[in-house]
Amino acid sequence: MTSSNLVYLIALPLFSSALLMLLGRKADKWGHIFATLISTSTFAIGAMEFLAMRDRPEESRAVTQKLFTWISVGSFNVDAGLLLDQLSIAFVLLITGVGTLIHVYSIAYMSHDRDRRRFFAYLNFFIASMLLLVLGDSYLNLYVGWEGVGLASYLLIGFWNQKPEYATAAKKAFVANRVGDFGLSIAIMIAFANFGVVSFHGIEEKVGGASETALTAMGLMLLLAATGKSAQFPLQAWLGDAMAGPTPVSALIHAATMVTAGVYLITRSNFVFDNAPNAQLAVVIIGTITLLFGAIIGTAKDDIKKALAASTMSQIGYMILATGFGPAGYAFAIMHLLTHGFFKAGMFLGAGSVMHGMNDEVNMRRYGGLAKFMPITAITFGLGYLAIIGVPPFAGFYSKDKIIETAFNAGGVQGVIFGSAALLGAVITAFYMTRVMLMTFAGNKRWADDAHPHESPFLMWAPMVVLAIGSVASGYLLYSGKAIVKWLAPVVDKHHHEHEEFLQPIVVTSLAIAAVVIGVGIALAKYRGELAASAPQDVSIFTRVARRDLLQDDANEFLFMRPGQKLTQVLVATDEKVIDGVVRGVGASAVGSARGMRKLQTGYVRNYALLILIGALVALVAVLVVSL
Amino acid sequence: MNPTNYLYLSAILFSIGAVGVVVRRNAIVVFMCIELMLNAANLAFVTFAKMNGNLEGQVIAFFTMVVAACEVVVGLAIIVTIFRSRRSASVDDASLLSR
Amino acid sequence: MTFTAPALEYGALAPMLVIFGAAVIAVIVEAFVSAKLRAPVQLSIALGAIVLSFAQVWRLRGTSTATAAVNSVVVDGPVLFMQGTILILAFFAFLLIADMDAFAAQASAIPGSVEERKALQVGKIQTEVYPLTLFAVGGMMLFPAANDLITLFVALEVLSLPLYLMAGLSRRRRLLSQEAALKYFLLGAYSSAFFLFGAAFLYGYAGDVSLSGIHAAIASGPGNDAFLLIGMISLSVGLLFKVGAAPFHAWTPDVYQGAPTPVTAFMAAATKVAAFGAALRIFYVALSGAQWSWKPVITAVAILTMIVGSVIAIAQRDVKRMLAYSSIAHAGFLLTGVLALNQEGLKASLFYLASYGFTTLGAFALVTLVRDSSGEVTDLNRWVGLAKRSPSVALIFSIFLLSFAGIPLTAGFIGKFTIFTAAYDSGNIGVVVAGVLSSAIAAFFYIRVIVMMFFTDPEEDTVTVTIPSLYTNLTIWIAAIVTIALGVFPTPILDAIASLATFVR
Amino acid sequence: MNLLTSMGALPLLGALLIAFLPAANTKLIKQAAFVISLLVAGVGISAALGFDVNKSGFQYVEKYSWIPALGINYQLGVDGISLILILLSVILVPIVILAGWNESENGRFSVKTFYVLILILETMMIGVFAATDVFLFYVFFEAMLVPVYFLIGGYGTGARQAAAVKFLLYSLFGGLLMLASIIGIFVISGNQIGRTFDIEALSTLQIDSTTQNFLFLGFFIAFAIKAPLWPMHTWLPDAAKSATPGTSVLLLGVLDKVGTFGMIRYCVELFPEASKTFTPLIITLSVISILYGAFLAIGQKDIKGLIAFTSISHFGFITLGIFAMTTQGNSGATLYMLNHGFSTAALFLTAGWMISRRGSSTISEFGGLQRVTPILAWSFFIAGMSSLALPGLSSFVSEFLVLVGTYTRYPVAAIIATFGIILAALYILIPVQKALHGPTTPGNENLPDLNKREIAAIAPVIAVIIALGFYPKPALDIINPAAQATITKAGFSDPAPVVGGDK
Repeated sequence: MTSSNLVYLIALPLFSSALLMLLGRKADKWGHIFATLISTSTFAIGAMEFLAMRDRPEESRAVTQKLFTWISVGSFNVDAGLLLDQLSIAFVLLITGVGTLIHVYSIAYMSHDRDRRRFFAYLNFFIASMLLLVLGDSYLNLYVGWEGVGLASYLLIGFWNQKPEYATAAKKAFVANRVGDFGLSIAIMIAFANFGVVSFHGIEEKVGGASETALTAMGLMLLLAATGKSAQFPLQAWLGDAMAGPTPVSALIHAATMVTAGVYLITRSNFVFDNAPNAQLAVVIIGTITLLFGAIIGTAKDDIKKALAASTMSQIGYMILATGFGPAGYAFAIMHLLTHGFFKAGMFLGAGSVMHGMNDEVNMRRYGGLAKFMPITAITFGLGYLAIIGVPPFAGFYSKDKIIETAFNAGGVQGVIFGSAALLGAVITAFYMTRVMLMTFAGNKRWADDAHPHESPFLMWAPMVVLAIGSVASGYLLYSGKAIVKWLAPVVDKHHHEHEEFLQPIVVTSLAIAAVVIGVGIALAKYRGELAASAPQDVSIFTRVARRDLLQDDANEFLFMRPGQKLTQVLVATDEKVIDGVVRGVGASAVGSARGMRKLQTGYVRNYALLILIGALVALVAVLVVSL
Repeated sequence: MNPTNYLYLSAILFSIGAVGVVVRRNAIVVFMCIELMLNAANLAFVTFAKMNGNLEGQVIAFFTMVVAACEVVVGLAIIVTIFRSRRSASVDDASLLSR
Repeated sequence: MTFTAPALEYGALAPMLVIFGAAVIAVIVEAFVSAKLRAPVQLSIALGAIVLSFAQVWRLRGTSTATAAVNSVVVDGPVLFMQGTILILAFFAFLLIADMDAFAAQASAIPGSVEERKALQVGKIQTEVYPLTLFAVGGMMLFPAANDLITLFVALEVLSLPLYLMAGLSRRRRLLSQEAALKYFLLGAYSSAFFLFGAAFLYGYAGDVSLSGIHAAIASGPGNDAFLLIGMISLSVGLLFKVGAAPFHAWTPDVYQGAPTPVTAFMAAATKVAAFGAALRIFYVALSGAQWSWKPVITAVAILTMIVGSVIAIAQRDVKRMLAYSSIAHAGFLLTGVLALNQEGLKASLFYLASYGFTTLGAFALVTLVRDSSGEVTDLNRWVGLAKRSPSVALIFSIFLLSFAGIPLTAGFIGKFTIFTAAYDSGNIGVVVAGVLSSAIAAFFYIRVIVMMFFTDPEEDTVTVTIPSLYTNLTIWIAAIVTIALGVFPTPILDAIASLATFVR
Repeated sequence: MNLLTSMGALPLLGALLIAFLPAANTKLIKQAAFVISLLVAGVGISAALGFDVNKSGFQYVEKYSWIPALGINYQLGVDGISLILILLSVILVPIVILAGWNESENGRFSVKTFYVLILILETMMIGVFAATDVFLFYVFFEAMLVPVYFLIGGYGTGARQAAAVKFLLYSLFGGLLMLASIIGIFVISGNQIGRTFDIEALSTLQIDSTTQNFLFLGFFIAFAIKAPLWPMHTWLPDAAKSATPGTSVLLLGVLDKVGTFGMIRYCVELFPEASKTFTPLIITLSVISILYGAFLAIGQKDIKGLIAFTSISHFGFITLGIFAMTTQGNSGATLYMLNHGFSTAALFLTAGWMISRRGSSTISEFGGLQRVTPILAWSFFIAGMSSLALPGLSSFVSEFLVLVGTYTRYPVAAIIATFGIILAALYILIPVQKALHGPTTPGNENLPDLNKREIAAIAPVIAVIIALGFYPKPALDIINPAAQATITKAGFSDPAPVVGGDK
């Protein structure tokens, strides 16, 4: 089925973004309103599409729109085409919905910034790119959105780029993403070389004929792309620094939407991964490592945003883990993605609200007892908290529980290992999130003298409330009657195989709840009551390592940056001294030999005569020797 | 006598002249060495005329003598002029032109 | 024994007879015409003779080729072309000479003596240079036309002897000029001796002095190979000396620098035509049958010449010496035409000689314009920033340099292209590669001069560019126009050459 | 008169006209030059509009005998590849004139001379791409050096003379090697089909493989110097650092394309077998160029040097695409030439404005320009994004085509080359961070933003960059048939996908 509306989803925000950029300061007065309206209208379009889609029979729910032939060279044909199916509509709603809320929030949050219009232009640009990412009907179209969101992320992280460290953070994010893009590029090349097409549909049709090696390679490259965009191990280091961006951005891009693009990519590429078990295993391993990695970092962070960022990393690790289990996990990955979108965005907005009231202070050691001063923030944040640690019946409980269950059900030793890891992750999650809650909203006041904590304005807390509602209800709504599983099945699980169960669901649920209890318990024991206003320094090596993001930056520096810089220096010197040196040497040797040969020209006529005589003799001897 | 011997003689004379040009400094002597070379060639011509049994070689010898005489005129004019300027007939003194 | 006077084909010999006749008349004029009138009379005689002679060449262009003077002179297409070229070059050389500023008032006076100063004061001018030049022109015309060894030798001497004297006639820096004359003379005579000795052995080998006789002897191959080889090499030394090929080139820079610039211009342009004309005839007509033995040697000489000329030129600081080395390099390129030994090679050589002749003439003519109070300034360091003072002079000189470098749209490029094509066609690919590489080296110093003129700021501002006399002006412009014209539309000349270029054996 | 000749003659006549204008009235001279170049651009665009994309072979063909004795013709014609490059040239010239309105004023020579040289250069650029006679091509190829030499040496900055001479000698050296090859193929043509320089005729010659290899090398080295390919690149950074931004745009944007254009037109089409033989070597050099150029760009302290090295990296991509011998590679390479022309133009022009405002080209002298001069900063940023091949901008299409086209035949090379995109992020974002972001460097607080003239110059470039990113079809339609023809002439066909058959 085709539709002519899809393009507006992308064109409207793109147009609005361009308009705001081109008009410059002239649009300062109304730019934020305009951008918010545009964002709202994309949500409206998305909602209408969703309703229309729901009313259609399962097999004709997907909608396509071909705009024009984008690139056509020989057998390489790529249309600028859009595809809206059950998978992408979920994302469209998430992006435009959360996006709109964040637009609203930002009107107030950014009201004192002289560049608010530019901020909204970036936001709209992000919405457009992200929608293109999920709507593109081929890998190449996806790639455009993929890099587009990377650019938007770069621009927004560096929104206050007059601070050098923020500019650095932006660059770091872009470069890490580019490493991922490298994977995506190669994956597309593999696809074209093997299938002659790059559209999802085209590849899916031919996927059966490809060798497992090729599919594994392609899968691994897609995984690399996902690790870059979704801040998975080993490309996760940029996410913490990305918190340099304004907090709404952290909520939208670096929690709810963009960073989950990797999950989307793997889910979208289910036809590749389902036929490449080794690639799947790699996905699972990466997901597991990251979920623990992020969780551990989260325990050590005093910066509220960085703690949340570490948590995001960890939660996406769960999603990636789920996608690695194939059709059994895709739906749960997406479900967790959606619920996470609500509660994590909500918590980030809460963090923003706290910062708003605390002179942009981000150090939780300088908070304490804020619940009294900003009750709405505390409540909405608290609901998000309950959701993320997986307390039933909040949203996170449903989604995370199913992922842990899927992990255990993967079977064999692997299932036990990954299931246990996921369970362990749940313990740590409960611990560090409780820590955040306690340090921020409970305990003693530790803030600076000039801080006057107060509740945020309506425009800010309203979106938080909406998201909090989502945090409470979305899990149940999505899971009741396996709604999400059935909805997505035509895209990700066409064969409807049933999975054997290793552990009874009730066992897993009990384990998960136990994990939460343990985690919360430890945190309560450790962080209840009075805390110091600065972080203790006499901590164990483990804490120190965790505070340093488990040394990922150091590793990157040691493995890539230092050698890279060294290589650059060496090459610069080589170019100057060796390559150009050879060139100059040729010139110099010509001049040198000229000077040398000039010495033959003594000015003495006898020497000239001698030259003639020698020349004649040599010629004569040569000829006589050769000829006679 | 075998005419080839004249050729050897001619070659020897030519070589003496050629080497003389290289080793002697006085312009006049150098010039005489060149004359020696020319006459060595003349000897060769005449010998070849004998060997080949035609007259052309001998005719050339006369031409050569005339030309050599012309050369003497021109050469001495130049050498005398330069001697007047420099008070020296050494060819090594005439080495201002070298760079 | 009866003596029958040989039949002389006056018609075919007319171009040369006119010139030699005029030369004799000029000598008489020198003796009898009053000092005041001498210069204009001499000039008109010279120019008249050249025009007349050229008319004769023009007249002969259509006639079937013929030998003349008992087979000792041949008048064929290439000869006529070269004679025409030499005449045109000589015409412009006379225009340069007419600007008598370059010549000594009294060549025999001691430099710096009282006599000299007196001569200068009364404005005394000796005009020996006109008859001398006319004799040289005659010799040059005869040299490529000579069809036997005697005529070759005589022509060689007739063209050389006046040049030796002319080299010593410079008005300024007379010691250098005299030294140039001495060197040129001694080395020229030395190489002539080699030439003659070679001629003797070729005669000994073939039993015949005519080039066709030598060709026939080589073809039938009865003679003593040692004679042939000694003769060939020895003769070649004389020829290679004249064309300025390494290692027989050493005189070139010294003489080019020391001689009065108009003489250098004439020498560099016209001698090359004559000498290569003779070389082409000797190698193509007489010695082509023995190419197996001389080709390697000449190949080596050609490559050496290109490299020596191009490389040493880099280190030169005097513009005339630099042009001299450039002419050495060009001799190397021209030798590839000799090596080609085919119709293409002959045609290309003829074109190359003509175009090179004009460019060289123009370049040296231009050198006469750059002066300070003591005369021409040839030190390149003082040419620095010339473009600021006289952009047109700098521009035209650049055109000449670009032509020497073989940049497209100049005559030099077409010349280089055709001559390398011929060489490649004949299988001498190594020479072509060497030629190309040495062209690259050569480009280095041509460009350096352009850089100096255009992009470097002068330190001392003493050099002036004289407003050229009409004659010099005309010469420079014509040379520049021909340089460009032959680069852009060489077709008329190429066609003319194509219709002429067959040697008569 | 024929279209191509008129297009080529127009700037030459313009140069003549300007030569007769009063030297003191520089404004009139500039305006005249601008109008003339606009007219040429108009002719160029009309040529593109009139180009029949469905016809194969050369169009707008004209042929007159020039030097019949040597079989040389004045012979012009364009196929898609040459048309695209001509279009690039004629569009960039007015932009360069407009952008560098005052560039000509501090030169060694007069303002008038500057514009005369620019217009002469434009004629040469049109000629070199339109020539279908090898000799004519060579004439333009070499003659082009002269105006560029004077433009660099006469109007540049810093060690401009040395740079100009280096450029000239390097190019001449390459040109002379090519001359040897031209002589070779000319002689061979004489032995087989009669002496000719017509490239279509020359491509039918039967040449034994040893000779082919040597002739190929002569051409290739010349083009590899021009393009420039590692390790024959060292002239480029020097020239780019010294030349005025406008000259650099023409130098890197157009003139260097003669190298890559020549590789397609002369190396591949005339010597298919030798091309095959040397492909592994050239692919290796290209990949080295890509990474090497990128690393060196990262290591540059001078912004012009940085742009020059990014170009070396990009030229690596172009040669990679050409010698991948696939339609995607070849079309991509040609499109890359076009896109690189525009993105380099944008980079150089904006960098030039930054430099002229600050009076220094050292990157660290800038800082925080985004606050001070937002339009300039954005222009530079977009140019940079185009240079790192951000999807949605034109370079992405070409870069990706090259990579995809290479992967199907040389996967390893393609994968290594793809590392270039990571390095590209670094070499663009580092100067962006240093120059545009961070606190404003003291002394830069009051730099003026772009004026209307400058905006008018950069806007069309950016518009083209974005437009061709989203809709490259018009360019690809022109390029594809020619690229296909090249691949066919070279005796290649695209590798079929592993999983064949359309369902």
